[in-house]
Amino acid sequence: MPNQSTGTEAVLDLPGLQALVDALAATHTVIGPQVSDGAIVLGPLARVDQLPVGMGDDQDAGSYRLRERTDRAVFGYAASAVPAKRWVFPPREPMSRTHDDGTTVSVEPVLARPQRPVALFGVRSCDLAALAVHDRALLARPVPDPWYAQRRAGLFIVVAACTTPARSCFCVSMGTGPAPGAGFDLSLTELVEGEHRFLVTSGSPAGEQLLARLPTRAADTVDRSAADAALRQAAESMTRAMPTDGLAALLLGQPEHPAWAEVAQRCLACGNCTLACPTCFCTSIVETAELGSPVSERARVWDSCFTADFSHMHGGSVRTGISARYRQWMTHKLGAWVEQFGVSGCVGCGRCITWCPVGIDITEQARALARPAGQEPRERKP
Amino acid sequence: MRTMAETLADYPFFAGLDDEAMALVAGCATNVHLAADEFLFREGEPAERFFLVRQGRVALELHAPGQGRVVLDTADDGDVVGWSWLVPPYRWFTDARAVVPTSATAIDGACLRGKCDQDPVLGYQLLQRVAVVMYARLQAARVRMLDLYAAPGGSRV
Amino acid sequence: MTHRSKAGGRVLSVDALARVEGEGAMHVRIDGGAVTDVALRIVEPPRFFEAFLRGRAWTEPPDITARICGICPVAYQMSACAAIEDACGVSVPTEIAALRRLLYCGEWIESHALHIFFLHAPDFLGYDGAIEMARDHGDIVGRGLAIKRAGNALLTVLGGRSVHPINVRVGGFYRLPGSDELAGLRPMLLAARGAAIETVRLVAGFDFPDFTQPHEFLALRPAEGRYPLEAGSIVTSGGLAFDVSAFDTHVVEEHLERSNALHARLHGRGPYVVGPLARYSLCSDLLSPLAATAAAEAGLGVECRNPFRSIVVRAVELVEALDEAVRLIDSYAGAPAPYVEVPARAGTGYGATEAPRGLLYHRYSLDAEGRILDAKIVPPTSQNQASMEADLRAFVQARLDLDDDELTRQCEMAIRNYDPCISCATHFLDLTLERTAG
Amino acid sequence: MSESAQEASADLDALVATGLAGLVPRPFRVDRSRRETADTVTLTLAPVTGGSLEFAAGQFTMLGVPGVGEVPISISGDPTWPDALQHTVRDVGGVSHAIASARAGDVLTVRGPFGTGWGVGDGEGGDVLIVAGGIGLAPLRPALLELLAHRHRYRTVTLLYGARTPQDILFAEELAGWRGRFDLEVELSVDYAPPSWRGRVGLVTALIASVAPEQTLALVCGPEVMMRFVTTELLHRGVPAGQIRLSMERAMSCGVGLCGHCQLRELFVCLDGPVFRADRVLGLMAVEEL
Amino acid sequence: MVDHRASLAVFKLASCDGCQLTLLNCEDELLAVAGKVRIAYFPEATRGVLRGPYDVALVEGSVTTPADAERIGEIRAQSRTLVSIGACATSGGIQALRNVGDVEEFRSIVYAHPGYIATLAHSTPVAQHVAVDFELRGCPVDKGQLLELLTSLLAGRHPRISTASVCVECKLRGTVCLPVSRGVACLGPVTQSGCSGLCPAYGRGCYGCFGPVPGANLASLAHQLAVLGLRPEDITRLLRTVNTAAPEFAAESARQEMMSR
Repeated sequence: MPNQSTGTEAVLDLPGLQALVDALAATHTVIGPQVSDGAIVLGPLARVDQLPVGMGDDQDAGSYRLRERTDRAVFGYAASAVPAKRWVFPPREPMSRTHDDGTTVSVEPVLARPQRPVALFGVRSCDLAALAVHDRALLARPVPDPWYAQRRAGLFIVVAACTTPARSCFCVSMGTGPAPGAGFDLSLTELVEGEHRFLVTSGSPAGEQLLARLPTRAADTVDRSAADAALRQAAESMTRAMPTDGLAALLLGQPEHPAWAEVAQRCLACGNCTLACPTCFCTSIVETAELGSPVSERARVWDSCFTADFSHMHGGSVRTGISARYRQWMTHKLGAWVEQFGVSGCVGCGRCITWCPVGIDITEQARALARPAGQEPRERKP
Repeated sequence: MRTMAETLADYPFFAGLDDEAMALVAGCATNVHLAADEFLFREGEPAERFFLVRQGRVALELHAPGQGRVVLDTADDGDVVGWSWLVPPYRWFTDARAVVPTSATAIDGACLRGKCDQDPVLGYQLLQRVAVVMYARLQAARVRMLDLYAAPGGSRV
Repeated sequence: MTHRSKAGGRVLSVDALARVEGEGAMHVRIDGGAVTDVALRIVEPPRFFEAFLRGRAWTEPPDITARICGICPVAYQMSACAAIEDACGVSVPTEIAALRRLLYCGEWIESHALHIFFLHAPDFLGYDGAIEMARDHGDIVGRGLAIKRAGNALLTVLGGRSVHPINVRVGGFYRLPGSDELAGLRPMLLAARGAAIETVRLVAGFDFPDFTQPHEFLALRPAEGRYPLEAGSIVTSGGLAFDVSAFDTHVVEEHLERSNALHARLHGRGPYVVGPLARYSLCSDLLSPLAATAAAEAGLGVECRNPFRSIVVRAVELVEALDEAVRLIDSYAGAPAPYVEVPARAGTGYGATEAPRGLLYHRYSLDAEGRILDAKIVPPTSQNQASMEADLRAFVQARLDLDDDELTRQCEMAIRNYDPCISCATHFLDLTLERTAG
Repeated sequence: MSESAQEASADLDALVATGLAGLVPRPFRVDRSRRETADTVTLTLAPVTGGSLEFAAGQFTMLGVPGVGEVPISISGDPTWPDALQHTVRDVGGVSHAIASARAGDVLTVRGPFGTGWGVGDGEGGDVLIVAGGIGLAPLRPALLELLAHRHRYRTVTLLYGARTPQDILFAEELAGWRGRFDLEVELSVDYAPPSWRGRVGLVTALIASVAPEQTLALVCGPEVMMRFVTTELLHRGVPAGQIRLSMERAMSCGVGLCGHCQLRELFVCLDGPVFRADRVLGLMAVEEL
Repeated sequence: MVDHRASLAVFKLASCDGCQLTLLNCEDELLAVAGKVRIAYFPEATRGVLRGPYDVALVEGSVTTPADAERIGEIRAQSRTLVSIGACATSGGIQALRNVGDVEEFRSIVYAHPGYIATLAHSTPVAQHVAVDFELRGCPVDKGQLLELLTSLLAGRHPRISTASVCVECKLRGTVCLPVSRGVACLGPVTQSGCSGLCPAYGRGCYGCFGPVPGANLASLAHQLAVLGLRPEDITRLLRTVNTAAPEFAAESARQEMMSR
C-alpha cells in the first residue's frame, strides 16, 4: 500500500548494518546469507561477520563454486543456494491432527503461531519477486493457504540489490531485477568502491520506522549515482536471457515438439530444479500414524512434479515419461502459470540452471521450443 | 398392407437408395418373426441371408468350452445382423439368437450378391452401407478390448 | 528344533539356532556315554567378500566390508581403515582416533545390549525371547531397550545411521560432529550408564552352571591407556605378545576332518578364544574405575573362565563403553579436519580391532594405484569356532544325565555365550552342499 | 494497534479461517453402507458435529480414514437432501479399500465439497442427456436426482449407462425404478454378458439415439477414453461442444488448487473442474501424458 | 482364547542381518509392534516357533544357493503377504558382485576346499523366484519405512513409500547439492529416497543404498559423472556396490565396463 513516509534513502556503514541486524533480532528471527557446506545459504543470523564477507560465487549450468573476492563485499554473490521459501513455506507443514480412540473422533487444525516472525535479511530481488508470486499462488485464492498467510503476515524483508549476477542469472529478461521491485521493507545497495557502505531505502512504514532508529547519514548524489551505476552495470553484465516473447504460446501450443524428447534424454527427473525454485509450491499431503497411537497427523510436504508418484491416480501415473514431466514443469512455470495466477512462475534467479545436476538450461530449452520442429537439435555440450 | 419396399425404407440402413435399387433389394427380402431364444442362425451354417431388426433384440453369441456362452454383441431396432453372406466362405461366425420376441427382415444374400455383381453401382452403394456397420462394430470391439470399466490393476498389500 | 533318540545313542540336533546372528545349526552325537561328535554347522550361504574386494579401490573396504555384518559394521569399518592406513603408511590424528573410539563405543553399547537383553538373558530367565520376557519383566526389557537406544543414538550422530554407518572413510570421517550434537547425547548416555550398572547387578545374580574352560585367551592390548577397542597389539593368556602384522604367522586356520569348519588355532598351541572373556581376562586392569567397581561388585576376579559368565563381563563392558563414551564426549574439542588424505601406495597393511564379540583382523595388499590385490578377513566367530565346539563337548560330557530337551537348551545357551555372529563367519566355512551350475 | 494493523490482522484472521475450513477435515459418521457391486459400496454419512454439507451435483469431497489417508470421491447423493451425504466408493487402492470397508458407526473424515458442479439448471427448457460409464454413474446420480426433482422444467431426460457386466451395474434397484418411469428414458448396455442378460451388449456410444442437438445438454462421466468417444459421437450429431460437460479425473489431493497434483495444463481439476465444458478440455485430453 | 492378531514371520537368506536388526532397533515401537502382531517365526529374536501359514512374512537376503532357491518357494507357499526387505532381497545385494565376476574363481579365493561350496553363479532377488507383494528397499532398510510398512500391512492398506529421488530428501533437509557445489560423484539423482538424504548431509556422495528410481536415466548421469572426471572404471565401481544387480545399475555398469576395456 502506497505510503508517503516511505522511500527515504540513507547510508549505513558496516557497524550500521550490525545495528540493523540487532534491531531486527529484537523482534524477529533473522534469516540471512552465510557460508555453509561450500555454498551461500540462508540461515539464522546474529552477527554481520557471519555474512559471506569477501565471498563471491561462480554459478553456471550444473555448477556452483564459492570464490574469494578481492574486496570485503558482504553481498558480493548472486542467488543463494537455498531459496527463501522454506521460511514462509516450510518443507513440512503439519496441517491437522486426528484423535481416534475407537469411539470418538475429533480433528484439530495445527496452526502453530510462530514464536517470532521472520525477518529475511539480504535476500535478492529475485527472492522478493518470488514472494510476490507465492502471494498470488497461495493467498489470492478461493481457499488461501492459512499457514503461508500466517508466516507471510509477520515477514520483514530486507532486500539486498544484486550487483554481481552469476552466469546463470536472467532476472533482467524476466523483469524482476537486479534492482528490487515493490514489496520490501528495506532495501540495501552495497557500495564497495571507496568507503564500504550501503545505500538503504525504505519500502514500507515498518521499514521507515526501523530506518529512523538506525545510525545512518543522509544519502547524497554520489551515493545515489554509485548505486545506480552498480545496478546498471549488474544488468548489463547479465549474460543469460529468457526469450519471453510469445513464450507461453510456444510452450502451450507444442506439446509434441521434439525438444521435449531431447531434454528427456538428459533430464534425470530428480526434482532438483523444482525444489531449488523459489516459486514451485507443489506439495503432497501425507498422513502419519504411530502404531498403537490414537493420534494421526496430516502434514503437507514439498513434492515435485518430476516424481512418478506425483501424478499417480489409481491404476498408475499419468505422466510416466520424463519428457512429460519436464514438459509439465516448464509449461506450467512459464506458460500455464500466467493463466492461473496472472504472472510468470519464473523470476529469473537461475537456480534451476545452477542446481540441475546435468546442467539443463531452461532458457536454452525455451529457445529450442522456438526452433521449428524437425530442425536439427544443437549438439549436446560435452 | 405395406409393401416390402416401404418396410425397407424404414430402415436407416437403406436410407438414400433410389427406388430402383429398393425394388431390387425388396425382391430378395422376406419378413421373419422369432420367438424369444429362437436362433436366426448358428455358427458354421451357410450364411445365405442377413437381417435387419425391425423390433426386438438379437444377441450374437459364441460358446467356448469352460466359459459357456458369451454374448459378443446385441442388435436392436434398425440394426443389421450378419455380414458373412458377403465374405467367403459364406458361413456364420457366430450364433444369432432372439433375446426377446423379434421381428426382422431377412434379405437373401446370395440373391443380392448376384444382383450386385450385375449392377456395380448398387453393389457399391450397398457395400458402403455394410462398411459403416462393420466399422462401428469393429470400433466397438476394439474399445471393449480396453476393458475400460474394469478396476485398475495394481497391487494392494 | 528337533531332537531324537536312537537305540544305543543320542543325537541332539538343532536345525536352526535361535537368537544368534545369522543362521547356524548344532549337532551333538553321543555314543555309549561319550560325546563322539560335536559340530556347529553354519547354514548361512557364502558371500565371497574377500574375492570381490579384489580390484576394488583402497577407499572402498569400509563401505563394502561393513555389509559383512549388520550387527557390527563399525568393527569392519575400523579394522578396514586400520589395515588400509597401515598399508599406505598414514596414521590419523589423535582427535580422529578418539572419534573412532567413540563411534566404536556406540557399536559396543548397541551390540552388547542386544546380546545381553535379547539373545542371552532369556536363557537365564527361562523365556523363548525378549518379547515373551517383556510380559513378565517389562522393566528389564525396557532397560535393555533404553541402553540400546543410547548406543544407536551415538552411532546415528557420529555414523549417520546405526546399521552400516556412512560417515566412516579411510583417513577419518566425512563430517565431524558438532560439539553440541555430541553434548546432546550426554544425558542419554549417563542414564544408560546407570542402567548398565544395574544390569551388571542383575546378570551377576543369574544362576551359572559350574563350568570353566582352560582356553587360551587372545585380545588386543593397547600400549598405554584404556580398555582395548580400536587399537593395540596382540597378547594371549599363554604369554604370547605380537604385533597385528604378525597375526598370520601366529594364527593358522586348520581343516579338521571331523568338522566342516575351518578352525583358527594358534600356531603350535591349539584353539583360543577372543571376545569379552579374553579382553576382560587380559585387560581388566585397564577398565575405568566405574567399570572396575561394577566388575568387583559382580564378583568377577582378574580373569573369568566360565563362558556362561560372559554375560556378566558383557555388562561390565557396557559400563566401560558408556563411561568411555561420556569421557570422550567431554574431552571432544573438534578436530582440525574430518579426515587426513590417505594416498595410495603399493604394499600390505594389517588391522585389528576389538569387535563386540572379539578381535577382527583385516589384511589388504594394494598396488601403486590403490587397487586391492588381495584381502583377508578373520572375524571373531571364526576364531572361536573351535572353542565353542570344545565347550559343547566338555559341557555335554558332564551333563549326560539331563533329558534331551534340557540338554539341548543348555547347549544352545553354551553357543550363545559366545554371541556368535554367523553372518560374519560365513566366508570361512565349508558347506556340505552339492555343487550346482547356476 | 493502529487501524490499518487491525485491518490487516482481521484480514489475516479471515484468510486463516477460510484456509483452515478448506484444508482441515470434519469427522462424519457412517450411517449406512450399502453394497452396490462386488467392489463398490455406497456410504451414507452424517456429520459428527455441525451442519450437513450443502453441495452441488457433480462436486466431490476428500474422503479420509484417520491414520490411513484421503482420496477424492464424488458425492453420489441427492443434492436436494444434503442431510444424507452419500459417496459411492470403489475399492481400488489402499485408502479406498479402507473407506469401502467402513461399517455403520465408523468415523471418516470429510473435506469439501470441492469443485464445479454439473450446472444441471443450464439445461432447463431443453433436453438433458446423461451418459455414464462404469463408476462414472456415481457423480451423475445427483444430477439425475436433481433433474427428477424438477422434472417439469426439462423436456426429455435420457440416461445412457454402460457397465462392464450385468453384475457391475451400480444402483441396480434404483435403475429399475427409473426405467419404469414414463418421464425418463433409460438405456443400459454392458461389455460382457452371459446369455441370461436380456439387455444390450456393446458400447455405450451405440445407445446414443436421435438427439435434438441445439437443445441438448449432455453430461458425461466415465473413463477418459469413453468420454472422448462419447464426445466425438455427440459432436458428430451436432451437439455444440459448449453443451457437452465432462467430469475429469486427476490426482486431486488438497482439493483447493494449492498442491498442484491435479493440474491439467492451465487447469486445476479440483478447482476449475472436475466438471468441464468439452470445448475446454477436448484438446487437452488429446495430448498424451499431459 | 483365539489370537486374532496377524502373524508375522521373519526369514533370512544370504545377508548381513542388518535389516532384521533394523526391526529390533525400533526401540520405541518394538513392543507396540509385538502387541499388534503375533511373532510366529523370528529366530534372531526368539526360540519360539509357530507353524505357518503366516499373515506377513518379511524376507531378508538374496537367493545364492540351490537350497535357498527351494526354501524361498516354501516360504512363499506359507505366507499370505510376502515382503522382501533390503537391498539383498530386492536386488541381490552386495553379494551380487559375484554376478559380474567369476564365481568359480571367487570360490577358490575364499575357500580352501572350494569343491564343497554349493553356490549359484548369481545372487538374485526374491522376486526373481517367487511373487512378492511388496519390496522395501535399502541397505539397510529405513526404520521409518519399515514401521510404515508394518503399520500399513496391519491397516490393510498399501504402504506409502516414496519413489522420489534422494535429491528430494536433500532439498527437504536443506542440504547443498554436492555434485553441483563440489563436483562430488553422487548417485542421488537416480537413487530412490528412503535414507532421508543421509550421505550428502554428511558431505559424501550417495552410493545407491535404496537402488534406482523407477525409470532412472543412468545414461545421462553417467555422462555427467564423466564430466566430473570419473573414468568408466570408476563409474562401474560406483554402480556396483550394494545394488549391483538392480537392472538400471547393472545395465549402465556393464556399458561402462565395456568402455573401460
